[in-house]
Amino acid sequence: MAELLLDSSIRFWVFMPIVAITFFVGVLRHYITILTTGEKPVDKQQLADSQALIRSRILRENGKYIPKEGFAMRKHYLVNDENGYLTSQQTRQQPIRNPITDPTMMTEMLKNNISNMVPMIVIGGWINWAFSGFLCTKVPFPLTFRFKPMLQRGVELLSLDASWVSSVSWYALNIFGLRSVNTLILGENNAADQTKIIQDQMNVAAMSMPQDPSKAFKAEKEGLLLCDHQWAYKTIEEDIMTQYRLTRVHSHS
Amino acid sequence: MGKKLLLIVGLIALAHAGYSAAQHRVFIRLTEQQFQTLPADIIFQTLLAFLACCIGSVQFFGRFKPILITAEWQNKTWDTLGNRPSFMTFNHRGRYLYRFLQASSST
Amino acid sequence: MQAAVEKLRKYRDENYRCHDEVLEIWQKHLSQRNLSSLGDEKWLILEQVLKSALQCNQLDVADKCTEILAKQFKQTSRRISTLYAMSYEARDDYDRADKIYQSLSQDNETDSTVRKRQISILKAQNKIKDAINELNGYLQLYQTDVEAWSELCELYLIEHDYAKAAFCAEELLLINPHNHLNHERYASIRYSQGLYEVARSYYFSAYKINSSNIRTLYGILLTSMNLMNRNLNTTSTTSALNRDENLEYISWAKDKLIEKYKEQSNQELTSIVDISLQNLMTG
Amino acid sequence: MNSEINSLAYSKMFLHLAKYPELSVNGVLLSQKSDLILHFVDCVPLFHGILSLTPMLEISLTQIDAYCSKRNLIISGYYQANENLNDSQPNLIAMKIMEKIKENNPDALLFMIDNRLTDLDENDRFYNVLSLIDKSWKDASVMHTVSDEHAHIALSLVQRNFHRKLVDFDNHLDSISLDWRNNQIKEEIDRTI
Repeated sequence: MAELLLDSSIRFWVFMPIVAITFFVGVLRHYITILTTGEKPVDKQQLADSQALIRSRILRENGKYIPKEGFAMRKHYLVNDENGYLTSQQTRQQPIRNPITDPTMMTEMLKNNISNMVPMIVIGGWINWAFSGFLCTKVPFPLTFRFKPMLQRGVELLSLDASWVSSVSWYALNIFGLRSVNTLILGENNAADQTKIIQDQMNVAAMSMPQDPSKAFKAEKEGLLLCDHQWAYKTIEEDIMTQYRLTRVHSHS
Repeated sequence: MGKKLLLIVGLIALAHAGYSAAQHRVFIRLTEQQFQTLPADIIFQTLLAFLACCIGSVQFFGRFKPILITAEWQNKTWDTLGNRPSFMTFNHRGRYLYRFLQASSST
Repeated sequence: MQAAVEKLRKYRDENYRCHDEVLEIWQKHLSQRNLSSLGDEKWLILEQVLKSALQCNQLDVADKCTEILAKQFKQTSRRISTLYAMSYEARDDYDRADKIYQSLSQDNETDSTVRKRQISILKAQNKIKDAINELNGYLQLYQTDVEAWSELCELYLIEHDYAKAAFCAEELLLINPHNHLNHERYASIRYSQGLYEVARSYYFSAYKINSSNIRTLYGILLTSMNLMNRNLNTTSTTSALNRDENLEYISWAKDKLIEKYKEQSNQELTSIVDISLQNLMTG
Repeated sequence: MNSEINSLAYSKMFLHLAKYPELSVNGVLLSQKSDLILHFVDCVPLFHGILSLTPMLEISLTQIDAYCSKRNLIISGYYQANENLNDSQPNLIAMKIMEKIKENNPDALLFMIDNRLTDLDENDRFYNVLSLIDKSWKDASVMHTVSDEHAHIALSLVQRNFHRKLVDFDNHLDSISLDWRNNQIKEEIDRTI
C-alpha cells in the first residue's frame, strides 16, 4: 500500500471546523429545545394512571415487607374482580388519541423533528457539498473492508485502505462522538436549569404513559394476581437469636 | 482539590507521552531506521497517565454513595426526616417565642 | 460567607427545622452582600429565608425577600404566587390565601404543592378532621407521595386512630423498606394498638437494619414482656415454649442495652437504666 | 391541694417549649414527697412532635421512676403543649397519660400550656393547672403559686440560647450520650441566683 500523505492544511480547514460545527450545533439545539418546551400541564387522568401503576409495582416489589393482612387489603383494593381499581380502569374506553388527527400530538412530533433531525441533514448536505472528493483523516487502527462504505462515503476508491475517512463520514462520527461530550458539558448546565425558580418542580414524577394504558393495566393486574405474599420477617427473631446464641457459645466455651 | 489535581496531572502526562511518541517517530524517520515499537518509558508513562486520568475523572464527576442501601438512613433521626416542608403551618407559639430569640442574636 | 451558604444548603437538603438559626445566618452574613455570585442558588436561599422568616413571624424580612423574588421572576410564576399566599397565611389571612390557591389550581389541575398548601391551611385552623378528608382525597390521586402519607399518619395519630395510622405507616414501609425509622414507627403504632407480635417482629427488623437504634431494643424488651405476661394465664404447652423464647429475647435485649449504655453513656444513666429494667422485669 | 413550682422546673418547661416551637411537646414534673403541699422541684422534658406512641412513654416513665426513687422524688405533674396556637384544651392524649401517672400518684396535676401566654414579657405563667377527677378536668390554677422572678430567669436562659442545649427523652433515645437530666441547666440557674 502506498503511504498516502495528507496536506497539513486539511487539518486546520476541514478536520477542526467539522468538530467545532458539530459541537456548537449540539449546544444550539439544546438551548432551542429548552426554550421551546413550555410548561405543559400533565393531564390529570394520565397522572392518576401512572400513579396507580407505580403503586401496584411498588406493592409487588416491596410487598414482602408488610404483614399479610396489609398486603391482602391492598391487593384486594387494586385487583378484585368487581370494583378493583385496575380492573375498572382496564375496561374504561380510552379515547384513542389518533396521532394524525390529534393536533397536540402533531405539534409534539413536529417540534421534536425540527430540533433534532433537520439541522443534522442540512449541515450534512452542506459538508458533503463543501468538503467532498478528498480524504479528511486516517483512523489509527486498521479496519476490515466492511467499514469502507461507512467511513469513505463520497470517495469511491476500491483499493483504498479502509482506515481512511472522508469528511462526510468524519462529520457522522463527530455527531455520535460528541453527544457524550455535549451531555457532559450541558449536563452540568442542565442541573443548574432545574433549580431555576420559574419551573414548578413537580416532586411527583408523572411517568410518561404508554399510548394505550389499558394494556399496561392488564399486565400490572396479572403481575399482581400472580405474586403471593411471603412475609420477609416471619422468622426474623430466630435469625437474630441464632447469631446471638453462636456468639454466646463461643464466648463461654 | 486533590481529585482535580490527579485528573490534570494525568491529562498532562498523557499529552506529553503522545508528544514524545510523535518525536520518537520523527527521530526514527530522520535516522532512516525501521520503526518497531515505542521505547519502554513512553509506553509506561502512557499507561500510568491513563490510570491517573481514570481515577481522577471518576472521583471528579461521580459522587460516591455507600454500598449498603440502608446506610443512607443509618444516622438519620425523626427530627430531620420527620418534618414535611410542604405542609408547613405558621399558627404556632413560635410567633411569640421567636421574638425572644431574635432579641438575643441581634444584641 | 461561603460557610454560611454551605450551612444553608445543608439545612435545606436535609430539611432541618431551625428557622431561628437560618434567620441568624441571614442577618449576620448574607443580607448586606448581594448574592449574585451564587447564581441560581441565590433564589433558593431567598426562598428558604422567606419561609423561615414567616415561621419566626419576622414579616419585614419576609416581605423584603418576596420583593426581590417577585422582581426577578415575573408575577405569574406559580411558585411566587404560592409564596405570596404563604405570607397571607402567616398573617392569619386564610381566605385571601385560599383564593390564591383556588385560582392557581384552576389553571393547573394537577399541581400537588397548591393542594398541599390548602390542606395545611385546614391544619393551621385546627380542623384536623377536614384536613384528613382533604388529604385522603389528595392521596387518591398522588398515591406514592411520601410526605403526604407521613402527614396523614401523624394526623391519624393525633386523632388516636391507630388502625388507620398503621395503614399509612405500612405505605411508608412499602415506598421505602430500607429505612429503619419506618420500621420502628410502624412497630410503635402496632404496639400502641396492642398487637405485640407484629410490633416485636418489626422492632427486630428495625434492629437488623440499624443496630445502633436504641428504641428497637427497648421495643423488643417491652413487647416480649407483654407477650410473656399475656401467656402467663393460658396454661397450654405452646405458651410454656414461647415463654422461654420471650425470656431469652428479654435477657438478650437487656444485655445489649446495658452494653450500649456502658459504651456510650455516663455511669449514673447506666445505673438508672439498670434499676428501671429490674423494676420492669419484676413489676 | 395547693402547689408551687421552683425556677428550675419552670425554666426547663419553658426551654422545652422554645426548643420546638412548631411542635407539640410534653414532659413530666417531679416533686418532693410531702402530703401538705406539692412543691415541684424538677422537670423532665419527654417528647416532641408525636406524643401518642405508648412504648417509649412506658420506658421513660419507668426510668424516671427509677431516678426518683433514689432522690426521694415522685412524678406528680404532667405538662403538655399542643401544636396549634389557639388549642389549649387537654385532649385525649393528655387524658390517657394523666390516668397512667395517677396510677402511682393519685393527686398528680396537669399543666396544660396555653400557647398564647408564652409571651413572658406580659404574663408570669404560661399554663393552666388542672386536676383530673373521674375523667373530668377541674381547674386548680388558683391554688398554684408562681413567683414572678421565674419568668425573668426563664427568659434570660432562652435569650442565651440554652434551649438549644436542652435534652429531652426523644433526643436521649436518638443518641444515648445525651443526658435527659439536664444538669447543665441546674448549674446555670444556681449560678445566676
